[in-house]
Amino acid sequence: MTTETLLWLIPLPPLLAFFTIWLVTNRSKSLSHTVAVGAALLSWAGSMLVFVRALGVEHLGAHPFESAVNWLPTGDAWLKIGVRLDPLTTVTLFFVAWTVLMIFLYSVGYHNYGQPPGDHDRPGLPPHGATLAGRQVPSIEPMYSRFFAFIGLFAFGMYTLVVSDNLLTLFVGWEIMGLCSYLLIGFWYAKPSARDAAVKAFMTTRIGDVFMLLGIAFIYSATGSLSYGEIFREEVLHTLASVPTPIFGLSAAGLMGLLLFIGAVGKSAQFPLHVWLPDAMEGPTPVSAMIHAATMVSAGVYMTIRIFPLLSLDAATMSIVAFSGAFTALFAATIAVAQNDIKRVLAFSTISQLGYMMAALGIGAYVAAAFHLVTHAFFKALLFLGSGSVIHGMEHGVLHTGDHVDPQDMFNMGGLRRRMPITFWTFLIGGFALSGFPLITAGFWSKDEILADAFGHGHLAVFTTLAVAAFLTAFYTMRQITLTFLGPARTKAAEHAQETKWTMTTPLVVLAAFAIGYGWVGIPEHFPVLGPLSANWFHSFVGGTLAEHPEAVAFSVVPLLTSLAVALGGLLIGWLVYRNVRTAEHDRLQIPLLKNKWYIDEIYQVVFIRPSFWLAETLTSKWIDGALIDGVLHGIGRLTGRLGHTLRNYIDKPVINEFFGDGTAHVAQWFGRSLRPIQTGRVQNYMLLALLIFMLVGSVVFYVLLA
Amino acid sequence: MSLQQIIFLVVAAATVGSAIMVVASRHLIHAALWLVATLFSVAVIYTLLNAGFLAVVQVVIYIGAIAILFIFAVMLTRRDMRDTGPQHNRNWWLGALIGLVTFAGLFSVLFFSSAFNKTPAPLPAGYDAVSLLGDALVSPNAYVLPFEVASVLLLAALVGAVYVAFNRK
Amino acid sequence: MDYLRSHLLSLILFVPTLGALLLLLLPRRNASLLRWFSLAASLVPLGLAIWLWMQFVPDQAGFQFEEQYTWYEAIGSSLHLGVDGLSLTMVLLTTLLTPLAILASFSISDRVQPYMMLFLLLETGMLGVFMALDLLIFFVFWEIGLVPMYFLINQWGSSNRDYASLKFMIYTMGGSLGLLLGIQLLGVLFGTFDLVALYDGWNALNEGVLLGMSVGTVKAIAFWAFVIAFAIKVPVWPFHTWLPDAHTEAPTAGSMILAGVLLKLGAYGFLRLVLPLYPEQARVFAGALALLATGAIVFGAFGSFGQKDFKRLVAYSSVNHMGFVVLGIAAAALARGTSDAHIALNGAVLQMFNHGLSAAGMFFLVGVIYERTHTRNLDEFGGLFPVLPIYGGILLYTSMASLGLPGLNGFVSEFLVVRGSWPLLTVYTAVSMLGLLFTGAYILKAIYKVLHGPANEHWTHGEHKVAEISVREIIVMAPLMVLILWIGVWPAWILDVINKAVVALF
Amino acid sequence: MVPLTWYVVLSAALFSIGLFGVLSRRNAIAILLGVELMLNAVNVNLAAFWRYGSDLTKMTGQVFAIIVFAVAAAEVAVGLALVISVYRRHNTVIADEIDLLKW
Repeated sequence: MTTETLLWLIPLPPLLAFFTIWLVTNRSKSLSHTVAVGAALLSWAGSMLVFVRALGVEHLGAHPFESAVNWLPTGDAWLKIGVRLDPLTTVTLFFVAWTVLMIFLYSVGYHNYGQPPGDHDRPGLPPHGATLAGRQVPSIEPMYSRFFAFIGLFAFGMYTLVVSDNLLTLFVGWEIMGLCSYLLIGFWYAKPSARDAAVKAFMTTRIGDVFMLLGIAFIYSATGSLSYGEIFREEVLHTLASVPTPIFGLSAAGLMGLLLFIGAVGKSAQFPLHVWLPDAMEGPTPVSAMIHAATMVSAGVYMTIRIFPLLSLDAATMSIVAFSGAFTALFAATIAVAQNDIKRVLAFSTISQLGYMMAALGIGAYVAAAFHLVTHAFFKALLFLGSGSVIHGMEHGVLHTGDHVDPQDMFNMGGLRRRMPITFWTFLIGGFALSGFPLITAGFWSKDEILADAFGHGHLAVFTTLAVAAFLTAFYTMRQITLTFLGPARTKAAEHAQETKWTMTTPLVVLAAFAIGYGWVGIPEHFPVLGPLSANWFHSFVGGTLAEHPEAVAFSVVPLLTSLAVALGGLLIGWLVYRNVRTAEHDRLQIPLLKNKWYIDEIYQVVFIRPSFWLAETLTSKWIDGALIDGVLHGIGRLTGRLGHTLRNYIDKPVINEFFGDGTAHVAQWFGRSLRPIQTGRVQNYMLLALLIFMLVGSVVFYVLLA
Repeated sequence: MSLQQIIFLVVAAATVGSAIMVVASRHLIHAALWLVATLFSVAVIYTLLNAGFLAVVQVVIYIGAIAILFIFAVMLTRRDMRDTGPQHNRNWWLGALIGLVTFAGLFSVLFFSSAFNKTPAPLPAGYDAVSLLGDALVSPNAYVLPFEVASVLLLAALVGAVYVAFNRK
Repeated sequence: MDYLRSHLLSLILFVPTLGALLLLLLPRRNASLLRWFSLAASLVPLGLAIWLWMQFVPDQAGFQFEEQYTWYEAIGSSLHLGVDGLSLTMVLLTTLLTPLAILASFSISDRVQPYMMLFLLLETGMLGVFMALDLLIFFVFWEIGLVPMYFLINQWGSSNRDYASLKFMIYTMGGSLGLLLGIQLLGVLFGTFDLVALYDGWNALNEGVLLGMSVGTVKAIAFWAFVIAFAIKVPVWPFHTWLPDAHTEAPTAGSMILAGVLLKLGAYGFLRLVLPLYPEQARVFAGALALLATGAIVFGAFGSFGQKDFKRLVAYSSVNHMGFVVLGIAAAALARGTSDAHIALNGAVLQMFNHGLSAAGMFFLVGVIYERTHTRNLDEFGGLFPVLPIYGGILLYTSMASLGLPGLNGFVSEFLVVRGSWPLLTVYTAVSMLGLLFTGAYILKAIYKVLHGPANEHWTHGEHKVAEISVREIIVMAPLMVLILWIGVWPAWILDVINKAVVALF
Repeated sequence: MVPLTWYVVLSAALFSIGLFGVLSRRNAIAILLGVELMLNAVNVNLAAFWRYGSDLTKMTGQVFAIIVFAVAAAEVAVGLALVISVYRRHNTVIADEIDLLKW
């Protein structure tokens, strides 16, 4: 099979799995997960094959695998859609395939496959547990098949987005993922919080999406195509960069980039559209790991990396991207510090890390952004899956002891290190990678590269912000690890927590391997000691996607020392501060402003959401439609009614009815009454009269008129 | 004054006289009999006009059928003839006036009009009025349609008369 | 076969009428016979229309399958029928939706015979408008379509049906007065009502004095007379308020046809009459049209979002979606002949078809739940998903089509409209994105209120327990769902026909 | 020879007498007798005009006279039948007493 055909086929197995589960196997849980995991495995195999083939091609950036077909007739031309494999696709496909497969596998365990059905479980609510031999044990998810169908559809969307060669199918995959995100956040739709979070996620990202749609329309109308190969050609870019637009003095390229970037802001939960991501943690944890850490939110960054050639044409847009990213990185990190929910900490950390990548792009660090994208996907998926494993263990403890504490609150945990060793060690690796623990973790290399780029290109403001954010990252990560795993258990449930099954731990181990090992493919050439030992394969490979190969920045000690200091310092301080904190009350950092996420939700509620309800319900429905338009219509109706009334009362009735109508009748009646005696009923009288009149009239006619 | 004129005047006088008796007679049966006389006189007038066929038909149909029918009807309603009461209604003078005025009007128009002051052409030799009449009645180019319609009328009248006069009790 | 070929259009047009007349002969009490017969009578035109679609040659410009019969010789009007890519698409939509609506009406048990007759007559009325190539015939069928719908709403509607049916009737009739005058003007001027002849004659007429005014003024007035008639039908904001009332009060199948086909009559009027007859005026007034379209998109979405009644919510969504059709038309009016205009019009026509599918589906689904719960108040539902998993899935699917999710049909057409109008009407397009955003809001609101949330015990247990969607109802939805996905994934089969017609016409 | 005037004057006299009869006689049968007189007056005219017409081969006058005969026969038959019918119901043949036409 050719590589192109393979590329076309990669997204299909999960889609087929979706339809198969939806239409055929939805009654059988085991069949459903077999189909879904099997499909993920097929796509994974295809991706790996493609990956290996791509590695064997020299100058893949200049000569990517491409294949396109006509899709939409537009006037005299056709809009083509197709697939494309260039270095960026290759590395993205690699991490997507791995994380998706791991998460599919993990879901089997997470949804308690093999456990009995619950006593009171109902579709739309998380399982509450079953009684087995008099003991409370976890119960299987009632909508097990449905979950696999949805994640199948999601995987289809993600693969489509990655392999497509144009912005349109990218958008198609983008939106399908949005739908799946909505469906999966609202997977336990009977929970009011989940259903609210689902709507919030969809609507917030949709704000970005409509801008992105405009951006796509703009690019399409300006260049006549949506294929990367077409729109990123030298002369096209040159034209776009020179056409001015009336908005903010941006060039056409800048405006296109900005519109698309707003789409990415929505999807990748950047400030100010970040509010949906923390709430999205209402969904099942594999969903959080896959959609809200590894793949979908990364798609925003992926798209921004894709359009980098366009984006980089306008300095203003680049600054917007850089500052937006840097601000988000810091802003989300400050919130993460004060969160107690194990998943919410990770959610804000995700926002923060995505901000990192955006900032990297904004300062032109193309390869560093891509690198961090990949490493982050691995270690963040690992962290989410680890947290899911923790929650699972806690739930086990909750059911076992009947001590109904919140299994997600970190202040209910503690000492899980001994109860759940695999989870602990893998989580530790993930956490260290996130913090950028030097040398051995992947996170260190990618983050260091971003800081080096920021410093090397002279973006000191961005550099400082990111450094502070990195410190906070290390700090809250250590806080999380300390509260969760170290020290003594805070609750009974934590004491009886249990290590999870192999289906859940295997993905943890695999991802942990990547969280460490993947960093080694991107060690900067000029790094002391290690640099010369390994070629910076990632830089040269991914950099090849761009027409102009980006230069690696020169090595500098300042960023290296900074990143060492913030990472180790943050970890150390985190451990020191939280070593002995027993309850939330003793936590000094529970500042209301941070805990309440800078009150952004509340502000939005007042500024956007309530006004939009008012606009819809009061202004549009009641005032404009109900009062104004229908008022005018009813007014016209009443006016014509009144006109008719007037005509009737003042013309019809007196003049026409009474004068003409009744008057004629009266006259006729009078005549009739007067002439009634003539009607004798006797034939001869009639005849007589007729003849008399005939003779009279005849004589008048004959003698007077004709004379 | 020729013989023909004298004959005409005599017959005309008989006609008018008997006609006056028809409308004036107190007894209805007499009136019916006076009608027979009038009809007969008219038949003579037809003869004077060389319309022999009409004269014959006048005698056969009018006198033989219609007048007899009248006499039957008079007989049938005899019981109520009330020959004793007045035979003319209260407005009889108006009727007389109208009759007179009509006659006076017609007379003044007809008598003083020169259009009627003409004499008949002599009948050509071998003239056969009856066969011509027969042809005219049945010829498609002439009066076969009115003739047939008349027959339908007669039939309808026959049926109608039977229906109307039929004693339903 | 030759006979069939040469009389295909009149067969499609009049088979439903024939069916309606034959329906009279069937026993009134045998409801199931009446239903199945009507269904059969509406499937015949569908079959013929599919055959027509296959026989149609997209590459050939101009009208095909033309037929012309003497009708009203004295004033130069004839029964002239014909289809091109635009009308063919609409004919297919009409013939597809009518059997589905009839199948959806199988639950009607009140006066089945007149109900089905009205439906079949309605089909003839609608098809006539799409096939007519004669202005007078166009107008006649245009008005014929109103009458059955009036009675369907008035006799089989819900509580406020008198008000709604009267509003519907008077509003649309009132709007079409100007249209009638405009048509008369053209007819008197040229002594013929034949559209093909008028296209040339009317457009050639540019100078001179008419009715004491300059031709330009007369044309501008006539243009607005046409536009208002069609704008009411579409409906374009602010002429839309008849629509929520009529849609809400109409019986389910009536709403399906109303939203699915009747609204398209207006948009079709724009395409068939306004743009070809008034290219100059359309270009001048394109901005105003775009403003109204944007109003429809934005206020339609807001209006929909503000509703508490499920059916009204869906009804307002029609205003929102049809706004995109008009926006595309406005863009095409502004820059006739450019590729942007072609793309916008492709989008507009496809949006007409797509909206026909998704709106009909949505109204049907609202009807399904209404039949079971006898309420349309969104606040009284809640958490029905566990009770109605299949229904919920179908509702979700159809809603997503309506929302314009990529991969389903609505996206393709909306994207094309946005793409086509962006370079021409940038500001309006940008503002209409607000409407697109709120499209998401109201769709999610409906799902939120109906399917999601804690289960409403009233509907899940006891005597009020709602029953799952029946097989018949699934059969109604299945063709719609298949087409929605098919067009979403591979739109070329239908867009190719539309595109060639659009390129040839504009 | 007898001039045409005489015939038509005779006809007029017959007609006027018949008219008087129709208008003034009380007995319904007598009224019908008056009608017969009027019909005969017409027939005399028809025959006379035939005779005094320019073309003797045209038989129009006589033909119509014969049709008048037929009509007269029909009229008498129906008229008398009516009289008898009325007589049976109302026991009278006096026209004054028959006022069924009054509203």
